[in-house]
Amino acid sequence: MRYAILLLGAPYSCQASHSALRFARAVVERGHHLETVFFYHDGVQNAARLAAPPQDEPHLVDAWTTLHSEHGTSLQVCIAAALRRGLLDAREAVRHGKQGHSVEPPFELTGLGQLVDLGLSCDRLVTFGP
Amino acid sequence: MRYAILLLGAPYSCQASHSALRFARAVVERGHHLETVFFYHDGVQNAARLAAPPQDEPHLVDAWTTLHSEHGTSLQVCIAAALRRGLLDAREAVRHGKQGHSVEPPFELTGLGQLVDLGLSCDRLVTFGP
Amino acid sequence: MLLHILNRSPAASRVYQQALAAMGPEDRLLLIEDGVQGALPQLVRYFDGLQGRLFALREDLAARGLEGRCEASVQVVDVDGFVDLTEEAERTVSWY
Amino acid sequence: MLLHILNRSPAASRVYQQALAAMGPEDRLLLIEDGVQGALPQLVRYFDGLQGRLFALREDLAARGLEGRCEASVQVVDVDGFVDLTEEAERTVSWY
Amino acid sequence: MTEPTPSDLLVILRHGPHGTNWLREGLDAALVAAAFGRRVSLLFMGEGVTALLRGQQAGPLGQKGTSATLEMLEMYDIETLLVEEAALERFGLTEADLMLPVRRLSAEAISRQPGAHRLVLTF
Amino acid sequence: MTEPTPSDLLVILRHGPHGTNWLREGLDAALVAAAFGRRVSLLFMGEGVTALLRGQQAGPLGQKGTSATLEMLEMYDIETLLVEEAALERFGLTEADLMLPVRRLSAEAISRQPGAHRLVLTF
Repeated sequence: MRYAILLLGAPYSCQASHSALRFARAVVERGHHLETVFFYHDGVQNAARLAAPPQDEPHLVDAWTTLHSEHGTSLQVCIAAALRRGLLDAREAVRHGKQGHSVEPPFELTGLGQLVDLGLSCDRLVTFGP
Repeated sequence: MRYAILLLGAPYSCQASHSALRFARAVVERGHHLETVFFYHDGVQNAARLAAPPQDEPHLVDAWTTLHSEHGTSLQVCIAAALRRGLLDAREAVRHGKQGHSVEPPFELTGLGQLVDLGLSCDRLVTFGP
Repeated sequence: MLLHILNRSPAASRVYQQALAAMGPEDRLLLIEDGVQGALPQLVRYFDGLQGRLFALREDLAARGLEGRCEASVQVVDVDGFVDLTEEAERTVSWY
Repeated sequence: MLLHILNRSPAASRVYQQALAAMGPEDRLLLIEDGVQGALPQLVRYFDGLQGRLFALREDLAARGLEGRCEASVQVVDVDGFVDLTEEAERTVSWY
Repeated sequence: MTEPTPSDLLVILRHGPHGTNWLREGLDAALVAAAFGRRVSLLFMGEGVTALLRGQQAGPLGQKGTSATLEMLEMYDIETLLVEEAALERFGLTEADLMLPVRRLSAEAISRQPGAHRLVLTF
Repeated sequence: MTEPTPSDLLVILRHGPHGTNWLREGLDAALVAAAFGRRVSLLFMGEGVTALLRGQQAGPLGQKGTSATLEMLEMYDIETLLVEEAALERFGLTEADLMLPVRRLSAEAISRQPGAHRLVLTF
């Protein structure tokens, strides 16, 4: 089946990111195709490239990147939710006159329309909230 | 009286930052001294220098900076809570081998001990949670 | 006398029970943010026993279209009144 | 048949009421994260009427020291069982 | 009672205005879906019913709130506004208190909604 | 009942382990205060009582949890662990289920705690 995940919680504030990652790994191990993880609301914080969690805690930003490289899952971040929370890629930083950026590939800033398409085109969309 | 504020909520996710800012302004207008706003838990997101909210919304990061420059209120951010959430100043970025930074003065990364001292030394500590 | 501050609606969260449990007999309770829903006649019963010690923040009522809907027993204060309440109380305790 | 997913404890949040209100007569409910507290014998009564349709996630029970404490009527599944449940349901609805 | 044609998307709104960003971000999802030609229903549950109250204002720092967005729903052809009847009662509200016409749903009718839509998003 | 000497700081813990970061960040505040020589009391309310359950484990991705931190409390001279009696009952727990010795507080005793400390932090 074609799966997608919607993640609405910030890492290191609530368990939603851990739950989503654990579910994501179980889905791909089962042989399903996990097309996309879509990050919305505080979930956009999962794309924060500067996150420096304690070394004895799972590094969630890196874990999403690994999921992408091993299984081709796209990591889509709602651009409107990201901008207001200080998450900009290099291109948006230029557009908003900011020095430096806080999001980088494989995370992609994208519109909310992608979430709706994803939800309607995949067989299963599973949401993890805070 | 000497006041301090503890802010635990992220801007643009809940009203806590708005409430804290509104209260802060009322406190200084009354002639009290607002010594410090301490940012902890998701409140550390108030220091995100890259935040680019819609232009018709209050810009909270800028508003805190204005409060600091007009009233000398120090803006202290719990360093442990900030690091795991991707909020690093230039010095911490170097220490953690990251390119770029997401926090800059007048926000200062500091230890949690400051919060306890503040709470015990000020006349009033008012907490705004998410 | 302490000032307790509650920002969640009793219709949505059980945290109001914790605030009530921790309040001393002279303590006051200020409803802010979504907490101001507790000033509605149908919800104010959750705060029985606080007569004269229950406050709600005017600006948060107004933003939500609730200003004219409060139970009369709830004392409506603006943000300056909020500062007053913190001055008068020995300390504040927030419930969220 | 839909799978509803609840991650909050009925002891702390009223959101379980919304999940229950939105469930059809064949729908299933999976408790995850802090929601697994609802599998405790003293809290499971909030889910009366879901006999045979109430599940709890083993890993979240175990992390909280609750694995041996569940009411027997709650079906405990691991994360692979969670995937099974999503396969079997037409779609999922999350409550948080 | 005749049911309207099922929509593609059910957006469940469970939060009031101003206190959190959930209502705004939920409405944004609904508007985007409608702009892309999807049929969208909104279901206001619990505290979410207060989103529909008349007389809302900007926040004290100039925060926009969400009532202007609600007024645009019709322009986006979002006309199915479902409201949890029990929640209206809990808050002591009647339809006259609301800024838009709504369809009141009994508990039983609510339990049929998630199954009647291809996609359900809860905010 | 004799009351112990009032502490400087009351930290109220209202969340269980793993689900959110509140418990960890609340305990961190307590430990820092104690390390700086402050007298600290912890009050476990509501869901917070589950923080004390025996037999907790790391999360499935290796998340540490908070039980190891609780075991360090004594080393930091944090010995006043207050627990809401009503919450224990709500969860069906007895003191034998808890990893540390605690003092059970009635509703009336809880209502005296915030006034008996110079600073109260709720997490």
